[in-house]
Amino acid sequence: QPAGYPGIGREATPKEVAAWNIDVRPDFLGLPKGSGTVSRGQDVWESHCAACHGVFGESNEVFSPLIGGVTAEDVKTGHVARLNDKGFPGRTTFMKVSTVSTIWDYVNRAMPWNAPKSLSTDEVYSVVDYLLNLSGIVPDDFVLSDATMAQAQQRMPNRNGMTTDHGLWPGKGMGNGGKPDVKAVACMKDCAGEPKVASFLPDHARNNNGNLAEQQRLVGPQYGVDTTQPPG
Amino acid sequence: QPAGYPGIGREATPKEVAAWNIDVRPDFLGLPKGSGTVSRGQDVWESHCAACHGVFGESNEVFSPLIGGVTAEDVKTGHVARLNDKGFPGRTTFMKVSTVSTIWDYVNRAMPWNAPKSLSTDEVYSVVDYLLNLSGIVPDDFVLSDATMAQAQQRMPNRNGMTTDHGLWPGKGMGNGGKPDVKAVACMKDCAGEPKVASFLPDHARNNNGNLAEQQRLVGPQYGVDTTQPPG
Amino acid sequence: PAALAQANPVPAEGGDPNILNLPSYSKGLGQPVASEGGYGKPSQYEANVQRRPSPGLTQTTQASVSFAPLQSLFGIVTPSGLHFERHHQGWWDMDPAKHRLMLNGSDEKMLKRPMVFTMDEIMRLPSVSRFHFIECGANTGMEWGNVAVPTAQYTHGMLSCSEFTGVPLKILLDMAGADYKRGRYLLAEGADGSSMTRTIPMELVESGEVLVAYGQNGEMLRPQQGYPLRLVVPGVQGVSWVKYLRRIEVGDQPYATKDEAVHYIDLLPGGQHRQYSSTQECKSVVTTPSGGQVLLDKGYYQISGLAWSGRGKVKRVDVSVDGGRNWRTARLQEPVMSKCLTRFTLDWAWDGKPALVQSRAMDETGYVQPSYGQLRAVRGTRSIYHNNAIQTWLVQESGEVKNVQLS
Amino acid sequence: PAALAQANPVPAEGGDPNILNLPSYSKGLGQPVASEGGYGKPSQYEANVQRRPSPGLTQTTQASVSFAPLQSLFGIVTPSGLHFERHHQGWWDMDPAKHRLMLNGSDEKMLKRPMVFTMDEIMRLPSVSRFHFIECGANTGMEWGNVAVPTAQYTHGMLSCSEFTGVPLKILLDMAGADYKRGRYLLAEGADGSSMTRTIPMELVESGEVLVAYGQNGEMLRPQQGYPLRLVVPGVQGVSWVKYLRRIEVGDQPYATKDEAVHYIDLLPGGQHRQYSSTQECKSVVTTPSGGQVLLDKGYYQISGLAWSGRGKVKRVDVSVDGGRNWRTARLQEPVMSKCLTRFTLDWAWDGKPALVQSRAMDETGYVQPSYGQLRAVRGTRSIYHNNAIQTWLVQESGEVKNVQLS
Ligand code: HEC
Ligand code: HEC
Ligand SMILES: [Ca+2]
Ligand SMILES: [Ca+2]
Ligand SMILES: [Ca+2]
Ligand SMILES: [Ca+2]
Ligand SMILES: [Ca+2]
Ligand SMILES: [Ca+2]
Ligand SMILES: [Co+2]
Ligand SMILES: [Co+2]
Repeated sequence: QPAGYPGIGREATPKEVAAWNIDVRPDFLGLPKGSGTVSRGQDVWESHCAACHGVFGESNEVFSPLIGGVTAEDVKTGHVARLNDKGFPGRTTFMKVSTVSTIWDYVNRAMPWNAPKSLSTDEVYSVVDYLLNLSGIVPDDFVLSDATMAQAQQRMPNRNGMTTDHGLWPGKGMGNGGKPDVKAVACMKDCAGEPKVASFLPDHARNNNGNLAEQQRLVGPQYGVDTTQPPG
Repeated sequence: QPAGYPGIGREATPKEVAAWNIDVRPDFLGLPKGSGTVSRGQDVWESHCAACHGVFGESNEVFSPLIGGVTAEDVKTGHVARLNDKGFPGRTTFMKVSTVSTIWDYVNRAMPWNAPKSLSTDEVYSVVDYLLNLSGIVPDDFVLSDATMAQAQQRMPNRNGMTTDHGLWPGKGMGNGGKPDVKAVACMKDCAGEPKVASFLPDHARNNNGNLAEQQRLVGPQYGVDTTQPPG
Repeated sequence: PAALAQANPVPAEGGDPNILNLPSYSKGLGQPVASEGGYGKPSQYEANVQRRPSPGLTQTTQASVSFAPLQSLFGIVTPSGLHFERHHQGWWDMDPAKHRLMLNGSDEKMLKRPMVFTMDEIMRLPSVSRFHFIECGANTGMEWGNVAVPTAQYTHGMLSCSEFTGVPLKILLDMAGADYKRGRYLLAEGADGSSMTRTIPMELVESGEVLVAYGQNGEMLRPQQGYPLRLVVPGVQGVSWVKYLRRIEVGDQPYATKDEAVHYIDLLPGGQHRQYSSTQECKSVVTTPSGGQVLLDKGYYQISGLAWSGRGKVKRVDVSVDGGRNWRTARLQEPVMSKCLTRFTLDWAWDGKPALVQSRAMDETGYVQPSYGQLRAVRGTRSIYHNNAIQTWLVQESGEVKNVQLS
Repeated sequence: PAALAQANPVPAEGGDPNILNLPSYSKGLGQPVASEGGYGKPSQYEANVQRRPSPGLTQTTQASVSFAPLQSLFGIVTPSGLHFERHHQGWWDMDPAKHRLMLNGSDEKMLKRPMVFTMDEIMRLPSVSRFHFIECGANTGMEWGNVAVPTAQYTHGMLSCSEFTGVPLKILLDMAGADYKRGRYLLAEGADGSSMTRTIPMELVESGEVLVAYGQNGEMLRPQQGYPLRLVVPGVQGVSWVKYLRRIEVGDQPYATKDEAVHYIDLLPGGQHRQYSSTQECKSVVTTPSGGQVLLDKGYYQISGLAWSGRGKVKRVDVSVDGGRNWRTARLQEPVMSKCLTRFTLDWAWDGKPALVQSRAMDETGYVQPSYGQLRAVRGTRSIYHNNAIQTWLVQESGEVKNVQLS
């Protein structure tokens, strides 16, 4: 028994830890033994995933598209070029994610959305294999397993796309120690140039969030504007 | 317009002040002109009050009795002797109240309980006259009016029963300036004698406030005791 | 449902079934956002945590009390849905657009101008937000003579604490041009059937503490607490915090209203009553453990409770587990605010023997919360109000905790 | 219902009918105590004050957001019923008697012993109660590029503030014998379908700030906020405050979970993403007046708003009504607490001309909240997270207030 609080809490059994300790890290610690193929992955996908995400992971019906926006060149460089393309619509999962463990871990814990943790380990390997294949990361015959996942990692399109060189990690292990990136000064008088309004909601959008008159208290220093009516 | 907050608030009109300024003070400031008799008061009482308070103000069905416990001697001394009698059951309104204005003001603003402010001024005078008469403060033929109320005040049984010589008035006009009546000391070691339990709930009363098991959170450092079961 | 067994045994099957067999919520899709109509409710498993009347205490339900479940609350903020209630003629849900506040004088010279405000106008004025306790003067009143009720809810539950938002009354009186020299008393009056009235000392108004409040814990006051407007009189008993506030009169004399001339007066030995007793003196109560609870194990417990004073900040709380022979000083949880609840905690290892648990608070004026013996020596046993004596809970060998009073 | 007219005219009939004709509630008997089943609700007239999703923002209602109505809140405490919601797989109301918390290590040497706790056991351990804000990392995220939504509810409403009660996680890790030298990262995991996971720095745990919390605003957490247990990580974005907390793993590496490798990463100009960005930097917003409101009169208003910092206490807030050319320092409402909302106020006489209202907060580290220009100069316009730029509200001559961004 731990000192201080006798009788409170107990040692977890190995079975219990195994039941809940499901996370998989970028270094693959936690990854269970198993394997899957692209074609089995396609079966899993079509029966358990496609309804929400689209046959090719392209759908935005229930969430942003998983697939799209990455190129063979990205697989080489480890940088998704289109992240720099302001014209490209949306940013898919595979444009952003740098670690294949992330996808495996997440599908294993949380997908299918309405029946999480219902897939077998090999089904998870398979469907992740399918997604990697759809993204052009692995070939059609690639067998994804605990032994081969490191190879897939070497080809993740955005694997070099992350930085922790910033001030927003409140610890020492990563980041720059908390140094902010923006240094504003609290000027008090005659500060900026003449202010110009550069962005505002167009009049035709004023009712987009519903009638704002119904979203303010009925009494108070001011009321909500009736956005079912034109301004003025 | 007052300075500071132009446009906020406005002067009340005389009519408005008259509508709400209904309070009556111990010095009778605020008492409207009017009068009432004991016999009219009895009519008012029986039609509007007796159902709740009893024909003689003795009922404890909806509230403590209004009437009872005062004597002719009290009317002389201005001290209700029975306030000192631990054996006397309950303390009626007229045993406690020292100011007749209090009764007039309260009946006028708040009674009948289910239809406050429905009595006319003369009805209020009358029913208060009736209560004073029931309490032996005024004779059967006493006409209570703005002119005679001071006479009734001179005979209120507990008119000398109040003190403001205490430390619980947080202002200067009354009281002793806030000096506490009890001065405990924060002893830390070997303080009192052996503690003895002098009062506790008898076992047969343990379920009087309902089953306490249902009055405690279902989880936590402790649960509620099932008071439908005997102790132990 | 009754209490569950407290158990976390080393499992027989090599594991707790609650861990080994994943629950449905780990394997399914949950409920949507804003699914309770845009205003959320507590868990279904918290249904035992309610405000409750004490059976037999009052003859009607509209001139009555419901008590806050102090034994189940954490920290210092009282959830508004569990705030204690004390009504004299029932509660109302009043249309704030039609509500008015009037300021007038007891005579024509007391104010330069009587005034009327709408809620819109009041809410436009400078406001402050402050955390304060509110305690009914009759809290713990059932216990003056002897033990009457079993749990902290009933002994001390006419007590709550909120963040109040409103306009310092001083601002309104300044606008109306009050005569602060003559006008040393205010009458506060409600708009409900009882049109509750109480006399307030001008000193508290001048200190800036008295608020004409509309906000409580971030939202508007609840109807049971006086929506849309109530007077906040920090440190003073709840009856003076007039609900449904419609009128403030500035006067030169106290008003001897029903609830300061027939009730909320303190009967002393000898038969005199103290009138206009208003301040809630320094007080505290242990809520964990407390009456009606059962400790199921020996071992570590955190004793936890609340302390407060109507005269300012709590300075210190001492806790005894031997009925007041020996005391240890408890930790006070920051922030410690004036006329506000302060949460205190202390480590305790229960050895399984009977224990008499008490707390004793001290405020920044140096005032020390008295024992029943000390309080009764001055005030006797027949008062109803302002009982701030030290509470004792007896932890029995069975683990059951009882409300007791010591000789 | 739509807005009412703001009017308190000198009445024609010699008096306001709302005063001269006594309302029914001044002449009747009200409702009983405990009449809402022992747990009270807001007034019917407050129905407009709701948490709301923003139409079109998410494709499902279970992976979605409802925003707190900041424009209608007072003080700093968010009523729990209006606390913003952010779910990734919906919310659940879990049986606390069956809930367990597990501590384990990423390898066998990381903890002397993996442990399991029941809720009973957690609630028996030493607890603290602290006021903290929680802000979603995506708060104000819709506004990175340009103005997208009309009111403070939608621009800043993934922000709430509560008094949390729980056990410092350090106490549990000490009991389990954590290797603080190797174990510099924790994984926190939920019990819901998403089994939300986030990496937490051990430094925050060692400081005593990270809590395993069960209490919120005096009662248990609400189901939407993780009943019965959630991690409280003061100063850090909401996604790390894992709800339905079932497991803490101590490890020697960060975990790159879905919500720290695909979302809650900050896209920079050039296409790199910042990963593990967690701290919510100093920020503020004026809530009165704010977008979607109409000022009906010239004259006095109290500008009021909220300021906060994930790095400690708010030190100062300045307010401008001319779009940032000139600033005045606002009043800060006490108590000012670390990693907690702070309410600020400032007097303002509106002259009826267009005004550009802004607030700019500074925290105790000296960090100053940036303008959009300053923030975008470093981070561009295509991020989703950690937008703490100065908000501008345009008060138009008509009185209508609009959300605008300045060049
Ligand atoms: C019922 C609808 C549904 C089904 C079926 C479904 N998903 Fe999803 N999926 C979602 C939603 C909604 C999200 C976003 C969850 C969130 O907000 O955290 C998501 C997220 C994901 C993500 C993370 C994407 C990102 O960018 O965050 C992956 C990967 C994923 N799903 C894969 C799968 C796989 C593989 C399956 C089948 C085994 C599957 N999904 C089945 C609805 C579904
Ligand atoms: C429907 C029931 C009912 C009726 C009718 C009624 N009363 Fe009352 N009365 C009460 C209740 C209940 C109280 C206690 C109110 C409170 O708790 O503040 C009360 C209080 C009083 C009090 C104050 C007693 C005290 O000690 O506080 C007086 C005086 C009084 N009533 C007089 C009257 C008169 C006069 C009438 C008729 C004109 C009347 N009542 C009609 C129920 C009623
Ligand atoms: Ca145990
Ligand atoms: Ca769609
Ligand atoms: Ca006006
Ligand atoms: Ca009865
Ligand atoms: Ca008057
Ligand atoms: Ca692990
Ligand atoms: Co009271
Ligand atoms: Co979030």
